[in-house]
Amino acid sequence: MIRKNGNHLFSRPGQSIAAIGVLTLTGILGWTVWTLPPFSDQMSALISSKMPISGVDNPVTAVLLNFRGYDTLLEIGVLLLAAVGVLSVAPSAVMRADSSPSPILVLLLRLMLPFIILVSGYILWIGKYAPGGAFQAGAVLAAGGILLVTAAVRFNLSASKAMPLATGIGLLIFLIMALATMMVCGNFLQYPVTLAGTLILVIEAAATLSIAAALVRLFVGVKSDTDPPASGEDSKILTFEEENLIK
Amino acid sequence: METSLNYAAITFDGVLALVLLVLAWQLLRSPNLSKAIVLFISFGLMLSIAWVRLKAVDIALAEAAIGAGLTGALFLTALDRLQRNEANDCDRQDTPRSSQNGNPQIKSEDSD
Amino acid sequence: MNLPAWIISLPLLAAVVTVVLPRTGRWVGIFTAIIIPLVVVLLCVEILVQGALQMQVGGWQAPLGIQLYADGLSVAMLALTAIVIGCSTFYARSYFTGKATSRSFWPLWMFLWAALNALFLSGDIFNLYVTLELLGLSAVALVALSQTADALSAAMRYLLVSLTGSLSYLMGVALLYAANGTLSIKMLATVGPASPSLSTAFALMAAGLIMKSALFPMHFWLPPAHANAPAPVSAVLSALVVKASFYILVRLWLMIFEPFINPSTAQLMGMLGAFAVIWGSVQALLAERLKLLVAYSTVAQIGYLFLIFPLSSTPQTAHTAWQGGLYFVFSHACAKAAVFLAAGTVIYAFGHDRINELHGIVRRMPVSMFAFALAGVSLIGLPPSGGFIAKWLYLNAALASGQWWWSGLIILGGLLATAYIFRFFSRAFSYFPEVVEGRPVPKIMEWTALGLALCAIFLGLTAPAVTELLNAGKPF
Amino acid sequence: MNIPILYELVGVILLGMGLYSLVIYSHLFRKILALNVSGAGVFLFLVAAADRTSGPLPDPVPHAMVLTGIVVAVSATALALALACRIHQVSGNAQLTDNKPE
Repeated sequence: MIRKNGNHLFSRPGQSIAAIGVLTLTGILGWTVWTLPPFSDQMSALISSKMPISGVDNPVTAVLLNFRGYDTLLEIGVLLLAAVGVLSVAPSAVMRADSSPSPILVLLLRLMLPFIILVSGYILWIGKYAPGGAFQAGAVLAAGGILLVTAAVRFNLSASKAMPLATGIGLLIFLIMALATMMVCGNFLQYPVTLAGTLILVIEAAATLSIAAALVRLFVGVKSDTDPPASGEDSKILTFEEENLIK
Repeated sequence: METSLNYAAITFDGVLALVLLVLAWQLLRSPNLSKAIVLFISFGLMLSIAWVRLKAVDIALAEAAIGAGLTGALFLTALDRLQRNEANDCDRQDTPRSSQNGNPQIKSEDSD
Repeated sequence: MNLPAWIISLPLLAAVVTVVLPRTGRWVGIFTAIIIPLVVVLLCVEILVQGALQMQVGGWQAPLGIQLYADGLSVAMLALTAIVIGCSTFYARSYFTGKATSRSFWPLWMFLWAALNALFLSGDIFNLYVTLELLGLSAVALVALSQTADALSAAMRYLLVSLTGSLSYLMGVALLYAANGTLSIKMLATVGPASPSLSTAFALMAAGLIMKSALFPMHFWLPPAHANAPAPVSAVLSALVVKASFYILVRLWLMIFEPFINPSTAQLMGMLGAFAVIWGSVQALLAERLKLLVAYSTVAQIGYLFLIFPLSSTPQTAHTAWQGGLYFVFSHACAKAAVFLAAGTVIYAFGHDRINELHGIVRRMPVSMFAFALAGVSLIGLPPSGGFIAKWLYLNAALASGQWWWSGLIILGGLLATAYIFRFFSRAFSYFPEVVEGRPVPKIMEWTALGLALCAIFLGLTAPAVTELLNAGKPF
Repeated sequence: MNIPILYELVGVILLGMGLYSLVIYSHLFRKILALNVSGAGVFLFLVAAADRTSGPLPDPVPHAMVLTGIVVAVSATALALALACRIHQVSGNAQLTDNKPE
């Protein structure tokens, strides 16, 4: 008998077979890991030697945005794709808060938002020298955005005009930069050494905005409501100004 | 001095590793889904500490914000939506299907 | 000229534009479908003239940066992608007219195209992981576009398998990097000697890629996903997406792992392929719905692809076997895309695809049924089609390497294919006094299917040119 | 036993635990949780391996790979959850309809 929630798929013998299989796999993997040769530090040395011409001082940011920037470009594509996919699966792009928030909460949010934007900007900026960067900054900004759309009684994503632009702009700027640098320097995403730092910051700023917007979209898509909005409902749709506030 | 610091570090890592494994095991086999999700979030936070121990502060930040925070929020919202679906089903019609399945949360609590 | 970079960027740009300005989707899609094939043709010419091409993304040499790598094998796959997606785009434009889902369809479709192009051009194992995820997620979201309960379940199962496969592949990448300190395929090609990390990494990557290419017994997710997706999506999934993970497996096998692999591994893959041929064909014979029949036929045809590993195991037959396997990829892609598009036309017109109720539909849609017939010729492997050349090369390799049992399987598979295709034909081409009523079908939908079916036949007539392209840059 | 190897092995065990739960549970949320735990295991292995260099600082390439992986994971999780909710809404059941594994 399958239980609704603790539900196992298999009978006991089936589970034992699965357990034996996974244990074998884990054992082999563990043994392989145990016998791994010492990690070569050739790559670390190589990266250290190229850091002065990477345009940033944090090695992880240098790898993400410069040495292996192409991976990051595709990855921002994955995020944008997921944002589109989640909404295409969602029954509607309308999100409804569980209960109407108190005006004090809304006020508090309005006061907090500039602070969140500031923190996000700081994390973005510090990524050049220390841990931080577009993903972390985007996540913080997204947290602010999610609070905002949760506080609004109803949030209609498909009615919002700024949202698609905000979600797309990161990949768009990244692509334009990649193609422009290719025209100038000969290789896709090859920054001119003197401009590398600036270009990376521009790309990261656009990416931060898009990452935040995409994460908010993912949240709205998962939360979206099934019921069509009642017409006479006295609901406050998130206004355009508020939306601009998060940007 | 240095060796005692070293022992402290090794103990800390050993305990952290154990906590990670126990949390993962608990969250994967917890019969209560919302409890599992809360455990998953704490697992993510513990993992952030592990990232710091492995000198990966960038990942620790991203894990805390995205891996634990956002993924956890997504899971909680999705679970909420699931339960509202079930509640709507029960309200609208008292069909055999909805009364049979009921709310997963209550059901699982019963069967423990 | 940097053509590879353009081939990747153009569909990505199109995807962004269709996200930001959803109303332009139809036109952006058509524009991309015209321009990319032209760029791919230029790249083919460049490769034929100059041989293999390598690009350092960001100007960084391996192991620091990512390489794009284009040889005959990759441009042939790019060209195939351009043909199949190009035709399907024209089909999709009519198919999705007036549907609410078309808003999401275009960005997802463009991402799928970008992912395939990036995958075929990548020379870096971690970059391949990212393209695999891009490909998997866009394919899943496209399957879910049908919005029916069956399609949603199929998409979910596909997503879980796809993610598990990527995870397994990623663990392999992690092991390779931990042991060798590089992600570049070119640099990994010189690693050795055999070590536990190398074998485990191969096992993990191969397992992940086999799940994604739906080789028996990991095929269970494919028939529901391909049968329930919208028709143009089914066409591209069967024609290209499952081949993409097979392509990665072939690349890794050829360039990194071949010297270290135990010959019994190749035999095992061949055995699984053999089971797939028989199991898929039998299920296709039993299927009640046309699209399910076609999807099971894909399971069978994927089985043939994996015969490449045992057949290429002796040095003197290796070249023939590789060419045969890739000929299978090309001819099956064109033929299967044509069949899925034609099946989609049937659903479009009659609202269902239950085979037993499709009597005499040839009078309603002669062009589609002609396309179906031509593609069927290639799927069975009759001359002068591409499928025939593929089987001919395989038979040669099987006999020359002394593994005659595989030739028996190839002939058996052909007979089973004949049976399941004629099972549908006997209904569709039967004489039926009344004309079956149905919705009128846009002409372009019928003609794109025919175009693809003709490609499958022409592949049989242009074998020397195709082999020349394949050999450019000596991938084998 | 030094510290990176400890974490590498924890990563491998997490991967195994996740895969086991992925196979044996049928509730979709559990499968998605299991995939996330497996992914965390792979990430942990990668970063721990990067810390085994002889130099003072770990190799940043695996760090960048894991950051990429985390973002891919959250994208996939969101898509999976949206699908699971939709399936639940259409079929009244957050499980796949027939009892095949996965």
